[in-house]
Amino acid sequence: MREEEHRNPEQTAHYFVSGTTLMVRLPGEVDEYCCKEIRREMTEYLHKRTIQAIVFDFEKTHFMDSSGIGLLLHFYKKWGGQERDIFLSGEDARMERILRMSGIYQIMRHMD
Amino acid sequence: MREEEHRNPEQTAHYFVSGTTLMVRLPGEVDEYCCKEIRREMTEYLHKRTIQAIVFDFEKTHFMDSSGIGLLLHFYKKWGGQERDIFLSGEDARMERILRMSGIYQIMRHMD
Amino acid sequence: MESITEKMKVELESYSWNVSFARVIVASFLARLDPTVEEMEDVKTAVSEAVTNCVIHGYEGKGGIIEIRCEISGPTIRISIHDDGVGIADIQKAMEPMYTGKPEMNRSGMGFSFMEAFMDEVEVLSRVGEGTTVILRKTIGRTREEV
Amino acid sequence: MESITEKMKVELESYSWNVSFARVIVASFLARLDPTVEEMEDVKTAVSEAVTNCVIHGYEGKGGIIEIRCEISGPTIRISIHDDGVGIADIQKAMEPMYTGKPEMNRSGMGFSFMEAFMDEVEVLSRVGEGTTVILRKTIGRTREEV
Ligand SMILES: Nc1ncnc2c1ncn2[C@@H]1O[C@H](COP(=O)(O)OP(=O)(O)O)[C@@H](O)[C@H]1O
Ligand SMILES: Nc1ncnc2c1ncn2[C@@H]1O[C@H](COP(=O)(O)OP(=O)(O)O)[C@@H](O)[C@H]1O
Repeated sequence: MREEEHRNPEQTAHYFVSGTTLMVRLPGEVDEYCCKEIRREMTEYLHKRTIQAIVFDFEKTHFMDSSGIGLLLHFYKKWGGQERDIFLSGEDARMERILRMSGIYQIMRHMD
Repeated sequence: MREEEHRNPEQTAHYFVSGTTLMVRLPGEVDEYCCKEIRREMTEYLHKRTIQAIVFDFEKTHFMDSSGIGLLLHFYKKWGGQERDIFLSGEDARMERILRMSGIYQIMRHMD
Repeated sequence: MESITEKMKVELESYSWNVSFARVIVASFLARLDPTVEEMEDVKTAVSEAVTNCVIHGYEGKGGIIEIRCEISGPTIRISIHDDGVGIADIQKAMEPMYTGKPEMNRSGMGFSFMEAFMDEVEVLSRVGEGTTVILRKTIGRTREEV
Repeated sequence: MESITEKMKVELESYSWNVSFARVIVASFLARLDPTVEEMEDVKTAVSEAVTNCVIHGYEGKGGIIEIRCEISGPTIRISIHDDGVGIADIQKAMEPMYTGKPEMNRSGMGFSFMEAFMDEVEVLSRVGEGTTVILRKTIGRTREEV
């Protein structure tokens, strides 16, 4: 079965570019299945546009497993640094706990 | 496992007595599991109180299988007749279709 | 059109509170065909009937394992629901509207009628003393194209 | 207190879109223990980790069957998640935080750490070439009594 056929609103990300900032509104449930897709889509944006900052927005996210951590680390390693910033926003208590456990706040800042 | 332990708000009925009318607000999902319980609870009400009319209220009900039809028929046969009326209220389109298919409207009336 | 097949199998204990669990599982598997709300409810109702029958008639409330297999091929879901219970002596009679072998259990005798009303196809295989398998089929998206 | 045991088993195909399906099934089975939202999320996260590992590492994206068994005894759920995939040569190393055998797949190496953080017990049985079984246990209602 082609993966596209399963695209589920709970597992689809949304992208907003404003100036040189890419905001990624993560889906309700972040797991390996949708991370693969988001990785692909984000890479496309980063190639096509001049982006200086990425904001991962957790407003809609109520579930995330370690695949989501893998996603964040991927862009931190492949794209971050050299005056490029990655921010996190909209985390609920559960997401905060998961991000803290994973040490993500040591490399990315929460943005209000 | 004792059945009480599984009591689920989606499968619990609520009862209101007003004068000689017993209103049974059926749960979100009506199936054999909760019908057994409702049969027991209703029988208790009908023994303890002087009831002349029963209203089955489907306001909260979005699922019902043929066990629900069995429940209605049970009270029609065991209790109905002799100046005792059974009414239906609050059915959505799905419930109406199921009740119509089962011939229930030939023996019980919808009440606004 | 490429032919798509996906399947899953679940084994549940024969308790009446597992019927709602069975509905959730099948509905959640079916979701990948993007059914309408009505198609979803149709399938849930049919599954509810067949699984309840395993509990009440197949195992007569005594416990046992109910096996549910689902297979999606293209736009069609095939669901088989099996018990190793008492079986059915006369399948044709059992499938008659209003017939019930357990009137004392307040059964309406409409289980098979509901399955037939809500699914495209209902097939029953059974042997007395060995158990029963009900096979349900429904093609999703038909109402949208044909009506 | 009477000892209560209930169980179920499900077999899924090794696709990454079945991971969310596995979460729904286990969550819906666990609901009968009336867990808090947090306990529910903990179990869903651990199941997600273990099932994803079967897809990515066990079967390496190649397909196969993942078997999930759940058993509730009293207030405790035991979930075993099994694949017949490649197996793990060094379980101790695999369970180290940040270790991943597939860095090229953007894995964080935190799957087992998440399972251990969110469940009371995590047990791993594996043999190279034969497959892997992860057994997760959690007692529900503890936080309410002990904290
Ligand atoms: N799984 C089963 N095992 C044994 N008998 C069954 C099974 N399913 C159905 N039957 C028989 O078929 C009859 C009709 O079934 P159905 O139409 O669902 O009505 P009901 O469940 O209300 O009796 C049942 O009463 C029973 O005698
Ligand atoms: N079911 C499995 N089959 C084979 N290897 C596995 C399995 N589960 C885990 N592993 C091995 O253990 C390693 C660590 O797993 P984990 O902590 O979940 O991190 P990650 O999945 O991010 O790599 C994996 O990278 C893999 O090498």
